[in-house]
Amino acid sequence: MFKKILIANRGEIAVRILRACRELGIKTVAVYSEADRQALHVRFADEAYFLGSSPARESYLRGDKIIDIARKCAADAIHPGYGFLAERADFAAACEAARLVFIGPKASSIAAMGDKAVARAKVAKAGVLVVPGSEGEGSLRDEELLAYAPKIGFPLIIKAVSGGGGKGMRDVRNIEEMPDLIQSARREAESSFGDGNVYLEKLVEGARHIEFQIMADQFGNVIHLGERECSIQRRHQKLIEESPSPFLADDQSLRQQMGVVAIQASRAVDYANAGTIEFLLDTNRRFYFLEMNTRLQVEHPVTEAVTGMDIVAEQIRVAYGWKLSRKQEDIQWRGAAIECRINVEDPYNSFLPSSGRITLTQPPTGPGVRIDSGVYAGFEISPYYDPLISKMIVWGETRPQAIVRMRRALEEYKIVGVRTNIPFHQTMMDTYPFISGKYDTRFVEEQFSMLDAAENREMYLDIASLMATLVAHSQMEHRAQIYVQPAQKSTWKWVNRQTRPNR
Amino acid sequence: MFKKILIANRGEIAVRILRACRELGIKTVAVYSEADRQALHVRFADEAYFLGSSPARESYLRGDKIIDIARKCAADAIHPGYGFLAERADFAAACEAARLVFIGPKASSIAAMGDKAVARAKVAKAGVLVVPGSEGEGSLRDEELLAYAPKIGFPLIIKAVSGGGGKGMRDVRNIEEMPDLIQSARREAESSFGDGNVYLEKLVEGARHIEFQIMADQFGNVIHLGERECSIQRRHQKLIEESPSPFLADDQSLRQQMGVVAIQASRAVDYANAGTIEFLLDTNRRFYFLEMNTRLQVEHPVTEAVTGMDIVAEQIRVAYGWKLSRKQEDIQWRGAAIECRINVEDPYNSFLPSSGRITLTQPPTGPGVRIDSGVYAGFEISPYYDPLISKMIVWGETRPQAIVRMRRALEEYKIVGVRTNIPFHQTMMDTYPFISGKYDTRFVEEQFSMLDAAENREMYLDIASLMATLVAHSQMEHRAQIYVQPAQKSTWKWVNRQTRPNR
Amino acid sequence: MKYIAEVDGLEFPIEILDEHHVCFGGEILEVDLAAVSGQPLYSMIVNGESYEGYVYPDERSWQVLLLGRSYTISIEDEREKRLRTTDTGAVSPGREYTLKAPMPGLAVAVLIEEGQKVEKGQILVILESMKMQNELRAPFAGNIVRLKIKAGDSVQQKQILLNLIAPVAQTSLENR
Amino acid sequence: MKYIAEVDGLEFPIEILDEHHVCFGGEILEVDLAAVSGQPLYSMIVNGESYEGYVYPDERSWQVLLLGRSYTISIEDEREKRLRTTDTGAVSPGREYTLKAPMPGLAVAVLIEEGQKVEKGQILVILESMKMQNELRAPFAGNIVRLKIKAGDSVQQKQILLNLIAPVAQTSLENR
Repeated sequence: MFKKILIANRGEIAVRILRACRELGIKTVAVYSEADRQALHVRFADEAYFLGSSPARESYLRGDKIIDIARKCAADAIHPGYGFLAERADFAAACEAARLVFIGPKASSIAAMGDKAVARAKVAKAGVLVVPGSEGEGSLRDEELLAYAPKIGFPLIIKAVSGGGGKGMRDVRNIEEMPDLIQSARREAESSFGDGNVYLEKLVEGARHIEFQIMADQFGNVIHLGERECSIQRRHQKLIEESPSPFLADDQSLRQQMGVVAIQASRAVDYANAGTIEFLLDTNRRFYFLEMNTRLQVEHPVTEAVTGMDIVAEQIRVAYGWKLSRKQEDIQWRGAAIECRINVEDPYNSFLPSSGRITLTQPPTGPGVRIDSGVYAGFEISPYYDPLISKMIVWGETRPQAIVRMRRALEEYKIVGVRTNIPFHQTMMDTYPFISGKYDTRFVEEQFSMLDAAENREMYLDIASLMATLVAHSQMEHRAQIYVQPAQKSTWKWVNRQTRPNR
Repeated sequence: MFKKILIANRGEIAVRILRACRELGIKTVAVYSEADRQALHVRFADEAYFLGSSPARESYLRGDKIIDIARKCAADAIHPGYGFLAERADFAAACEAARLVFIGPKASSIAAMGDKAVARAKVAKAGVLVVPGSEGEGSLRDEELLAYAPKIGFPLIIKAVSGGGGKGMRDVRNIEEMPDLIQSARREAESSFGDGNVYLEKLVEGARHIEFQIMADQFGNVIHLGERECSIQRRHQKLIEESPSPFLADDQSLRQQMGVVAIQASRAVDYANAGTIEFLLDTNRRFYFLEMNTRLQVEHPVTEAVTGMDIVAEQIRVAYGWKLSRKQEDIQWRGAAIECRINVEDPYNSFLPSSGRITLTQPPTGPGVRIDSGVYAGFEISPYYDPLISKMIVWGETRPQAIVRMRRALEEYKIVGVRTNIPFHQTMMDTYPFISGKYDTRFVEEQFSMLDAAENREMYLDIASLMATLVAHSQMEHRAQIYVQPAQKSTWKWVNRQTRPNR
Repeated sequence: MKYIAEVDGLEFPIEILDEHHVCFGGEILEVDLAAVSGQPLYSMIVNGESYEGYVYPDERSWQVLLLGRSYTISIEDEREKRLRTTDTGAVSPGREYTLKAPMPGLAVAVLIEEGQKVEKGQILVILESMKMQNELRAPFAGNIVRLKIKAGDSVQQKQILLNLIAPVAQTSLENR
Repeated sequence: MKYIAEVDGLEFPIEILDEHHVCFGGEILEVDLAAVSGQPLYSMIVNGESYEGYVYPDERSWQVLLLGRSYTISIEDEREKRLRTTDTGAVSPGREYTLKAPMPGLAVAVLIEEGQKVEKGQILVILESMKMQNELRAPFAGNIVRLKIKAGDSVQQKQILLNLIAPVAQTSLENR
């Protein structure tokens, strides 16, 4: 087995990978930027080396430096995590050249799936529907994009060629707003992936985003670990994922069919290691191949929860050259799992990111709750990286049990010092469309509002007022003056709490 | 279903029960002593009422006050947790009389199993071996105990009649040391259960402590959820539990047989709700009935981890009058689970308890790790209650995976402000007898020593010295004086780390 | 000490009687407030009901995060209020809002000009941070009186970007 | 600044060169020490190796908890040491140990008398706390010089229970 692995990432995923290595008896090497000296992945690693200043392009995107460090400290493999260098074929190739095992697919597979045109051609040959788009045209200039748009028809999506994680994506309703949107998409893509190229794709209305987890070894064995439902998104950023998908729950044959297709698609690019095939399902249950993520996904834990398989450990084993530890028929699914992504975004202030020092964090624990986090009390959240600071995954014997457990866990989760989107998740867990599993990728942006949703929940105006007053009083006390005034009546009555819904 | 449940307990188990209630949509009522106003169970509950001053006998043992509060706040049930009033038949009866559902067995079952003589007579009739003892004689005076001892023979154990949790237990090797041991056993029993009565029992040499989890409803349906191995004990206090037991791993028929006996024993006292049948296994794999714990066990989470069943939620359902949610044939065991009890005891100072304010706590998270804790950063540990502050449970696809995961989690677990026994667990996880599953109930006291065990682990004298020096320097700096002295040679070489075992 | 707490247009008169008793809406309540770990996280037991919430001071008010819901509450002691309300001579001034950068980042677009009239919710500035384009919007209708940045500027956290003044008509209720 | 760290009878000369460099056993090491959340929990990176440990000051020494193992380390700067070792005139005094109550509790048994000789590890006092009988033992052989409690006394945390003096023969190595 590998002796030492360098983790070319940060935050919760770096910690997740460190844990897998430790459990496999493999030494770990962390790399860190100026902002991350105190980060959890640095504290947990066996070795840690400074990479560069805080901006990603000067640290976590510096493949050359990272490979250099890996060789100096005699690591024999590199795990890229997700984001940063995870889907850069050139980096995978560079590792190979440096005789370092890249824990992921071959560079050629990354390239093949990275080039949307090639990818779709290949899977289309396998008889899979693909969403129409401009990817076949190569990278187009602005005017070319504007000219091509009508062929696809509106609404459509502008997507970053080297995209992922919803970065550099824009929805376009009509030709008028398109020029500005192209600009901002290119800007975001440039700053996220160092590549401003974009392409166009038809926007499938009322679609659900459902993906399949693939695991493949270097001997041509490919299995799938079932699907993940990822339709709860905002600006194409996934916020909540679950497995199994409530949409497929009653449709074993469709699940079966999609799983087979996912495996075919992976074989089409001679895939090895963990990967994810993303599908769009339209309202008629037709499914379209969207793309393949040739890396570990943020949301992999929901699959781990229902299958019991440690996906990261399996990635490392197959990268080392071992056969898959399980056959397709060995995979059994138990219960239901849901993941909420905890971002430092203020849901009460149009999801603006928040930074600063975390002064207190009290993660929920107890039965069926898993937290994957990269932060701790005393850690300073810098503005340089992704707002995802923690993932909360719950497992339940049934989906309803998982939902109530998530509610319970969200309420327990205390984070002080930065604003998080926990209230968003709490609201979502009380929303009918989510509870009933009837939602699509547009739900958050088009039908969900913190305010409206809140209307359906009991108000605690009296309690909130009292709490604020007591706090204010304790702080003003020193300058408080007794002021006598005539007694006054209040028609307002103490609210009867017998009717309060369970918290 | 119940509308409101009062939890007559504190600490991690009160929090565990609160969580189950919340997930079932039941309102929760906490009670608290002077020392516990800021305790987690008070913070998490829907309602919280002051009980009395800190000593248990003035608060958590005041059944009268608790029932009074339950009626005042219109609770319809009381969950006693473990310890305190959990196995007091009189309290269960008092609840009944107050028309409050006692979430546990009928008072008569508690009494039957509480009276060791009756209990053993009943199960003996079912053809089960029992450990010989004086319990048949009723409560004996000191001289009577001394007279009876030879009939049993040495070594023997002094046990508290209303015992549990190892409190008021003493091993006796010979008649000479017996008088003092009787005194200290009575003292401990008195202060723990308000009952200083003790009895004698033969000490089975080389025995393993293996118990079976029982779940029964009020319709006579009884199932078992498999066994728990609890032989890692110190002064009869369980420290580590696991399921399945490595001792039974290869002996399905013995497991089968014990499970059947456990169910018979429960039926013998017309048992309902969750309970545990404790067995001793001698070196010839003969098993003896020890006693039945007519309550929830501290170590129930290892069973939850392998069966996926929420035992506390099931307790509440059957107490309300529902049928068991599963039949025996529905129970499936997956993987292996281990629990380490985190106590505020200093393993480097003969396990002396430690108290004070917890200034930082960073619980381990990630795949397969569950923490059940009653404390948090900023909480003051008082000397009034049990030293158990947290339980760490890990699950793995196999026992070896569970062990390495536990190692990983123990190293991650940071608690500052009080001393804990985490280093004890870390040492144990590296000890051959534990890893190989070859240990008995005497292992910790007779063969295990932190020091000897440490011998087998690599030393970090150089690192420790450097760390201490840097810390000392940073603190002395202000009064440091530059002092020049002739250069000196050191034959000592920087330790080569290539050989360091995985952390 | 007497206070008036105002939330969602409702006014709650609250009198602090002693450390553990308040008169709330004419009713005497037993209360016990405790800060958790010395943080702005509070455990409050009122007549036996246990609540936990975050309480943050705002510019003019307090924000309470309670059971997954946010409340903006303004509190004044009765003396202040009486002074303010009796002091009928003065005209209540138009509200001024200072838009500060919520975090360090790059101002990729500035969509308004100094002096311009803007609607409530209108996008003023697009700030790129954490690799995301964040739209900073007008909290209420008004006029941009001071614009301190231009597109391309990189800004520090809390740096003042612009000032917005509401017409005098605005009522204090719009504080929310 | 030069220090001598002593642990398990081994002496490590350590010279602090600057904030990020030390001379350790004749070798220059790159070090970076950071306190985690301002606690006695430290993250130390030395020549790329990352360690995390607790460092607590003791009476005369430091206790380090590192990778599930405890180390007792005494540190003195070279000046102190030189003074101590060159100062040959004086006789190093017998060690004195003060037994304090590790936590509040009830002294249920006092098994020794003032002036009594005790062996290393011998039980001196049984203290009941957290419902457990805790045996307080002698850290080394010596004589009980001051006994401040009797059976039945309830004691406060850190209250002095007795003093133990070791014969002069004892070497400082037994500090461990």
